[in-house]
Amino acid sequence: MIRVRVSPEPIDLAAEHARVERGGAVATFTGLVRADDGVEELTLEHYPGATEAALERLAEEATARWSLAAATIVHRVGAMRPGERIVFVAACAPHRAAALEACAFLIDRLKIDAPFWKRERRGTEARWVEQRDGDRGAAARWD
Amino acid sequence: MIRVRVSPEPIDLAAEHARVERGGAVATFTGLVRADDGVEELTLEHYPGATEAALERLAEEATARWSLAAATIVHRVGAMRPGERIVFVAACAPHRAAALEACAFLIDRLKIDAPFWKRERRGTEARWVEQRDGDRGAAARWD
Amino acid sequence: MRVLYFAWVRERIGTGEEQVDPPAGTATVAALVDWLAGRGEGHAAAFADRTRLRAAVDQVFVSLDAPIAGAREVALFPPVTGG
Amino acid sequence: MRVLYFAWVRERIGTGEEQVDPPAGTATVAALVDWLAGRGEGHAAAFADRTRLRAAVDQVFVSLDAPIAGAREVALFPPVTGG
Repeated sequence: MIRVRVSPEPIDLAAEHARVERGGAVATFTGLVRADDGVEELTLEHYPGATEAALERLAEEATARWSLAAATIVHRVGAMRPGERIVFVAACAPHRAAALEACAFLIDRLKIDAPFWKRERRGTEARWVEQRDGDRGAAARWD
Repeated sequence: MIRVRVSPEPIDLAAEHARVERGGAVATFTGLVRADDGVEELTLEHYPGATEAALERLAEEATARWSLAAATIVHRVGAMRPGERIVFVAACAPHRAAALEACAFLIDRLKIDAPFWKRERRGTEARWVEQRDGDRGAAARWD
Repeated sequence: MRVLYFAWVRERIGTGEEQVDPPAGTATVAALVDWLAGRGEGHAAAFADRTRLRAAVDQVFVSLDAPIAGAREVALFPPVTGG
Repeated sequence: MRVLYFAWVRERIGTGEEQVDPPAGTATVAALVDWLAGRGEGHAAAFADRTRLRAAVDQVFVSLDAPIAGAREVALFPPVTGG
């Protein structure tokens, strides 16, 4: 079962986790707005339509590759504050190795394959976040 | 922040997850009683005192190795039903690679280092679960 | 043809969407970008550094040398930073 | 000395805990197991296959050839299966 959601609503982790519990092992990754680097607000822009399609393809690829019982990708868009959840990905499989690997795959590939852009605001200064070199490397290990 | 809990109470995933959210990245693993292989009840026995000490050492090792902001290990004991949560481990770090690796380490090592024993009941037949060969191999990759 | 802009590409150009009619013979994304860059200062600034520019044709990620024949929607944006 | 049993070791022996006083010269976990195996049929059955037996001395996992000098608590059990 694949679930993809892109929304300005806060991520309901308990509900999303319960939804993906369809086998013996569930692995999740949650990305949060870091509270320790002076950012007061983070805004996520995305490419409506293309984003959802990219996330669907990603969840389908993980499901086929690791025979998942369920895969979920929930990404928040719009403005959020330090400590809030930006993204939640989860993979459910009969055994843990598949769930853990698929979860890492989902977040590594989401970072380079899905059309989202982050803008940070500190006081009156706003800047677009640059892609990290490490993100391409982390995603490439799944090629 | 390290949290270790061994209890017959159901695992409150939302509360446990919120407690561990102290940085940019949280990775979790949840083990569930499989509902698809005829097991009607799973009972977890443990070695009181030694279990908690083993889990504390494990969480401390992960925290030191990956500079975690938080690590949680919650393990249920006693009788449980298909679909219920047996174990929840979580690692929080500034970036995702550390959180994902530490989470996999925690569950791989818990499987061979912590004194828990599983007994499955199908109808009137009960049997103790045998350790899987793969569990030793999965844990050994962290040596 | 519909052209979409995101993030700082959108900010520099001053709009997130334009309907454009590039000259016949505009074969690739790169050629479209060359033509769009001539539409004004904002466009020129947005497209000054092609190494930081990414594209999608009809919502599929492509490289800048990809053809645009028959495309209904081309999107231009910086490297993505989600997750 | 307190001896603890878990899982099918406990079931075969019929109790989870015993206070025992092994003879002087019982130097290792393996020697303790040899001596305990003579206490009855349940003990003998529990300890029949040493390859499936694991131990902890004062709550620290050890191999069967570990010394037990000064130990207050020895636990005997099958390979663990938590998680």
